[in-house]
Amino acid sequence: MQVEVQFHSYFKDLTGCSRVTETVEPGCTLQELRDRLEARFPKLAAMRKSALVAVGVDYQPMTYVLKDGDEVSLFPPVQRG
Amino acid sequence: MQVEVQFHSYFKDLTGCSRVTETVEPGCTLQELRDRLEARFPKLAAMRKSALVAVGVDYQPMTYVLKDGDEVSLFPPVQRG
Amino acid sequence: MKRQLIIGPEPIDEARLASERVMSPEMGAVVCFLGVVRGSEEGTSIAAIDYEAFEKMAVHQFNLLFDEMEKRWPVESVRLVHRTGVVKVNEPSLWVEVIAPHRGEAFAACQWLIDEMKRVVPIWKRAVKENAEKPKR
Amino acid sequence: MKRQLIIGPEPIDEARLASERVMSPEMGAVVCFLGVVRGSEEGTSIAAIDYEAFEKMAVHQFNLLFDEMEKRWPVESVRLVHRTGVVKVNEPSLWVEVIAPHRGEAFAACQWLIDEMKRVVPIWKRAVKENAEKPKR
Repeated sequence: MQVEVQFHSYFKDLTGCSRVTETVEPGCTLQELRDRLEARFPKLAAMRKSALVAVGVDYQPMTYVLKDGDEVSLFPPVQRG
Repeated sequence: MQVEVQFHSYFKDLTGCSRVTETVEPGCTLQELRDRLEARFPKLAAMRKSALVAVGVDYQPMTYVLKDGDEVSLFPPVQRG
Repeated sequence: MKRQLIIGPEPIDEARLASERVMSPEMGAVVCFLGVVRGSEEGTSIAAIDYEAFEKMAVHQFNLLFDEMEKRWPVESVRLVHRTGVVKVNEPSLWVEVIAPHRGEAFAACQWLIDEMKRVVPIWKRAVKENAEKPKR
Repeated sequence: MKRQLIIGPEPIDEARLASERVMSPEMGAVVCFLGVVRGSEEGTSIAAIDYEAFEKMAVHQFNLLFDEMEKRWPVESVRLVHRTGVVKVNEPSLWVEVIAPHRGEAFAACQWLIDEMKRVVPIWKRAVKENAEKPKR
């Protein structure tokens, strides 16, 4: 099944793209997807602690099980100060 | 020597006037003046705990020694809420 | 710190006050407060509030508060308008604006100023009942 | 609770927003906050800030915050405008207004909303240097 992944803010600079489509197995969690993306875009791995992850318009924990057609977003912490 | 005394807000209703002139001895304190005013206007005595007292434009303690020409103001707590 | 203080009977003209705002490029936060006359006071419905100020002392006490505010927070500008006389329900009687570099200090300074004002600045309220004459002074 | 949310590139029109305010006679407090772009960011001087929003999620997250705000405080109305795109130094990028019966709850709700917004609403800042081109996306 396929999920869309969007990058926002300077994560687009880190990956060099704003959106990728990933093919994953049923049962795949956000954590597994993220591991794959970090292998593909090593600069993302350095941001692991601060990165925020959403599915659709909601934040989701790393244990979230992906569904076909999910839109995943990865982005840095939102504006501060 | 003479001091002016002004009443504000509903203290004017309690005393029935907005201003009186009192003749006091040198060395007279705010406390002594207040005792006199409360004897003259008994309804003021009931407000003793909450009343505020200023000389000119500044709050003063009851130990303040009055000077000739002082303008003393007595009034209820200011707006709340 | 810039200060502007108006105590008087004229209605508060928010649009004009906003248009007259001046702030330097180092300022990031503007906090405004409007205190509006509510339709009831201690459970009974009212038509207006009549504000009485001991004006000379009120000006002095506001300035003492501004002095203290300036010591406590890096406020660039404070402007305050307090109406006197009869202010109808739903109209503002108080407008306060505080400008500071960051929002934390702007909020803290603005709230502190209003709290202190209600403690020490000699302005009193008197409810005006519906269909009532203006109360005697 | 009335809600109005605008996320977009248009300049914030404070006067119009103020003129459109609606409040019932039971409300006594209006707190407004303006967040203004400062002339320096981490010590270096800047010309503007470029705001990027993940708009669909930002709208949803703002509405979750409004839901929570309504549970916590007796707020009658919240209105919030956040600019996107390039906002020059000294111009506001954020305008928030909270209306409640009393000032304590209006101040608390407004500050809470801004703090939470900066934590969860996906809008990012990017400094635009002086004499620089608009940054690439």
